[in-house]
Amino acid sequence: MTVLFNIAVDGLAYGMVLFVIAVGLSLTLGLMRFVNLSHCAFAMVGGYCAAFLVRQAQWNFWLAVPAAIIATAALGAVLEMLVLRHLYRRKELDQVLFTIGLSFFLIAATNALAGPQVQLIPLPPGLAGSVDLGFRTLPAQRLLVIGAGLAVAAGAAWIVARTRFGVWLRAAVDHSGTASSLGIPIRVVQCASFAAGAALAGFGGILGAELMPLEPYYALKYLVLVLVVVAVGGMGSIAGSLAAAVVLGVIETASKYLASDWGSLFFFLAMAALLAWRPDGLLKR
Amino acid sequence: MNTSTTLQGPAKAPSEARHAAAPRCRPAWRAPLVVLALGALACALLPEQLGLMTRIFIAALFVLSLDLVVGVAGLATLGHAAVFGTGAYAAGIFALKVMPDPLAGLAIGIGAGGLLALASGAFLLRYQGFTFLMLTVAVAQIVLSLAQKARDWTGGDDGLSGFTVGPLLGHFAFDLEGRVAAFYALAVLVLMHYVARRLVDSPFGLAVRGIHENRARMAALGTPVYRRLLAMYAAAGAIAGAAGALSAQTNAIVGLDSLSFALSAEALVMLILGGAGRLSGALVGAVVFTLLHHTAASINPYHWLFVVGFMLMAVVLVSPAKAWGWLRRRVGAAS
Amino acid sequence: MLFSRRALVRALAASSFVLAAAQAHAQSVKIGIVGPFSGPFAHYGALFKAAAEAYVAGQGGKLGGREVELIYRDTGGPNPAQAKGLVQELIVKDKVDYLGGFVFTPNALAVAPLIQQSQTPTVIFNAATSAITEKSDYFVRTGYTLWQVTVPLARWAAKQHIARVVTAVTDYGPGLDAEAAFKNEFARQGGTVVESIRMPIATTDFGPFVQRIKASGAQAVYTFLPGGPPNLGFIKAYNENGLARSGVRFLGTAETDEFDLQKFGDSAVGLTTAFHYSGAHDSAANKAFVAALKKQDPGAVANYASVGAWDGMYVIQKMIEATGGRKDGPKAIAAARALQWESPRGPVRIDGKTRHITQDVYLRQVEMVGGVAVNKEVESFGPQLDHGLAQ
Amino acid sequence: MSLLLDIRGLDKRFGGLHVTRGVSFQLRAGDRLALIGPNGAGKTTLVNQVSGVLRPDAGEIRLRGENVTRLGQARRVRLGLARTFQITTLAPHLPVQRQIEMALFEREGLGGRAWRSVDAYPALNAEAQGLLQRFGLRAQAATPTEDLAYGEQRLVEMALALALRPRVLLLDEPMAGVPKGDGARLLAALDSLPRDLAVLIIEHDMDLVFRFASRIVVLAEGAVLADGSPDEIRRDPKVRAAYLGTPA
Repeated sequence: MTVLFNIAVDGLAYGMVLFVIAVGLSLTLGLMRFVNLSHCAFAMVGGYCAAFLVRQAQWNFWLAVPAAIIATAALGAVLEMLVLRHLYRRKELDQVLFTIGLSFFLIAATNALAGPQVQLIPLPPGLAGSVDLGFRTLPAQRLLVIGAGLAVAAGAAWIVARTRFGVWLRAAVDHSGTASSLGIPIRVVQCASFAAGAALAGFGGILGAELMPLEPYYALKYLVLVLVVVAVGGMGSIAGSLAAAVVLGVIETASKYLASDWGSLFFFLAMAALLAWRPDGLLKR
Repeated sequence: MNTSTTLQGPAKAPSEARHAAAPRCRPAWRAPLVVLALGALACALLPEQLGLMTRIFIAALFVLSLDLVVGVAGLATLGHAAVFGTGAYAAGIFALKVMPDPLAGLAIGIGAGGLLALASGAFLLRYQGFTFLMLTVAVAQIVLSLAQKARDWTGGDDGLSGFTVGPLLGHFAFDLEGRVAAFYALAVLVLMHYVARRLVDSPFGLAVRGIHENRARMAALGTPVYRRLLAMYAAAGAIAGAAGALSAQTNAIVGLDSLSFALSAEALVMLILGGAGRLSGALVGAVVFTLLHHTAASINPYHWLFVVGFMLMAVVLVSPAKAWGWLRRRVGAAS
Repeated sequence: MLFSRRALVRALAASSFVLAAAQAHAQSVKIGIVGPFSGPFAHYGALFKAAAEAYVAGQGGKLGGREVELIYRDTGGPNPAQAKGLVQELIVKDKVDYLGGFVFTPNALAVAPLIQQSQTPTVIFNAATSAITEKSDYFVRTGYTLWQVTVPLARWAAKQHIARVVTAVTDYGPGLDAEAAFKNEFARQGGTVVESIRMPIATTDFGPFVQRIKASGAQAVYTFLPGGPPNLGFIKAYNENGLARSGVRFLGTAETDEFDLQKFGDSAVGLTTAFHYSGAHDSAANKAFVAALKKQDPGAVANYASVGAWDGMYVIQKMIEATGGRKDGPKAIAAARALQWESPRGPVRIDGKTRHITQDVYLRQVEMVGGVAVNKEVESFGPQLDHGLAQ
Repeated sequence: MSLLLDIRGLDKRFGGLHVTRGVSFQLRAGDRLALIGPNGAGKTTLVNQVSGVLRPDAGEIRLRGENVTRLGQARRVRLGLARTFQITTLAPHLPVQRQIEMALFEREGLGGRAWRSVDAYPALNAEAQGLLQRFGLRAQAATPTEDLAYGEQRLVEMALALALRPRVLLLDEPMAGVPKGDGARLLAALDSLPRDLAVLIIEHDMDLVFRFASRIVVLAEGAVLADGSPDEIRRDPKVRAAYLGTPA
């Protein structure tokens, strides 16, 4: 019986990490129709900033994380203004080529600056230990990830659905021409939403650093994993990404418990089945 | 049809109308012959780089097959390594367990690539766009997991090696310098380029291009859209299988990297670099990217990613057409 | 006068200079170092480079009295086709005399036919699958094999009255080698392996596997993981889930390698491993090696990869001396077969028959010495040949 | 004249919206049937069901005696049904002549031929050029379709339909958005359609309808309001109320 509990707990924790990293890409891909394959590179930048602040600059963890997120958002905004805005109307394949080039560039830069070693983000005492759940222990950091993941999901959904910025964003994506004619500041919306996507990626990189250690090649190593969650969840659908991340997380964890010598075969079989069943997204008819 | 009145357009002299240019396909053997000439010239000029030349010819053949799927049929895929690797493993296992003859191995590779493309395409082609793209990734990863699991057939992580490839046509043994390997790869590339050119210029190729540009229109003309796409996907799979077989035979080893996501992504990057849809763009992209990667890596093995990353971004921002134009103006102005 | 006399003189001078340089150039020995210098395994390449250049600098810039030219080629990762292409170019175009490096088995296997045909002695700094040296007479190995370090560990575990062990290895070539070596020897010593867990190579969340280890009721876990992220992830999960407290001892080989060791902090204290090299090995040769490496590249770490390269350069030096700097593969290999010397890791010799390095293997436990974690060598199992080949 | 198209009780809903309500009518060789009705009456949806783009929820479509309700577009085209689209649906980058040849290859069942070049079928090449000549587009044979004027693109739509040598032709607002200049050639094309061809045309231009059509079906809210000769329709009070807006 405890195996089922274990699968559920570990699966949920792993799924939340996948969600936190993937939701930013789901927004840029779905709501902005921009194929940003350098999304994981922004997650890496966020993670590296936090690691640098906490370790070298001796900042407090709870201070360093927001600072790192803002730094990543700033990098996202700058790149968006300088280069990326010329790509919105370009063909999807051109966006793929450019963002893969950008990922290569950021990998090389990180490798040159911080060297090839793995960067660890030392956790504050509160998070470093494990919490006893009765039948087993779970690292405290995982609980933070689950909590943060749910908060991000609720926050992002609320912003997109309820706030004026959300309305502007959805309008700008559907038809930027009409949106600008209604006085919606298109450029501001596009830049802000890309920066938000980068910020979410950075936040995911920091929270996920426990499971996905930060090293220069991070940007391409977990790209497939993130794309899978976004595709199964349905582009632009936050709830979809959450559901997909948890389902895939549980399946991957179950295969670890029950049939680990089959590698990630079951993960991709499940992905193919889910995508074939609901091509537009898990929660869309 | 009993009416033959010609609907005269606005005041056009009849003779001029008759001579207006009709679209004509260039002869299918022309481009492959150019490739043969350039390839042979390159091998002659760089006798010490034949290993690199072979890798370029194989990469070009693989990107050519990808162009049939992405450029001609309009199906963006990130899982084309599946058919390349399957062709490579089939040829390798065939050489190990059955017969070392290269041409037989090549045929096995072509068959394996084509069959896998047919089987996976039957499932994949029910979907379109981003869903299709991600499903191709899933198929490639599933094939990779199976190859890793079937350790006693594929050698798993250590790779499939220990098979020897017999002399080509009975008496051209594969030598150290790689001369036979280079010309063998070039010959297969030229042959497959000719086949691909014929495919694209045929009524079937025209129908697939039509589907790429407008599925609704082709359906309205009665084209069996699904069947045409599947046939092109299988043909591309066969050509990719040939490239895989060449890689297995010229390297005498097949690694799991031949099924990896990185290989599919790199091939797509080469294709977009060279320009999709013209077949020649695929070859140019493969040559340019491989040379760029090779020279950058040999100059600075650690940070060559800077150069490649920067180049990819530059190519998208300043499209090659504009770049050539700017270059020509500069050269024009100077001379 | 077509040429002014001054131009003629200048041309003659220039051409003679070029000739001289070519001449000197011709005598220098070319050594190709093939390995991952970019991508996820770039740290191996960086260590090879630092150790090789530190060794040459230590010899005053010359090996066997000859100028040395090191040519680096990046394979990025396990990529046999690219490795073969690069080595073919090194042999045919760059005309290298010796080759070194190799982290991944498929890359080494890919170049075996090339070095056999061109009689180019190739020193394997790190790739750890036993069968490699059988593939060509020109392979010499200065790294290690998993059988070599695992068999003595299994014997030691049995002697510690550990009866039930679970193995948890990453599901790829070397991992399966390690699992087979441990199961084979531990069974021979009367112990039982209760479960053999295989962890997919792409695993990032090791929590489930540690739960399975805990549930297996074993007294110890024998594990093998590639360096970098997987290594870190497993040991972190091992600590976070309190396996040490619940009496499951940790048995490993390269997992507490110096490259990752400092990242574990004090949670690594007490981890038991069996390996052929420790940064804290107490010998003059090791101190000289660590100092030379630090001088060459402060970022470099003295670990099994860098010591493999350092000793590899020693073997190449001896081969150059034996052949007077001329390219003579068979003679160089014959010389290499007879080598015996005091390496930074301890006394070693090249096994005449298998061209594999026979070396002492030590039992080590992680201790904090002056705030820095080290692998303290507790016991030596004496010289071990490659038990893998003995199978 | 033989019955070519027989539609009985066609019904279609999009969620709650009932877009086709029990539509029935027949089409015989030589008929010139105009399908008129206000915007949103379900005209295009009806044509999409007849041509196989959409599948009706109920009812039957018989084409030359065969029940094609469940069959795909390919089978219907082979039975002699062809259509044009309200919104121009062409392959933008292909030269115009290639566009026509695609239809000819499909008609002759050569769509699967993968070896001989498209230029190696002289009969079909010539037929394509003849068709272009007939529509005054011979000079643009090598021009990519997207570079043609809008009116000329509408001509290509019609040429494509005729290239299939259909027995039943569905024209979905062929004149929509066509400037006067190009209109002449379209009208000439309509007049020169083969006598025995059964034509259904969706059109808003009443002058054209009453000049061209031998019969008119009026559609309102998805149902057939009236079906008769142009004169009967002009005098029909129901049509006047629902469509022409003048009280009965």
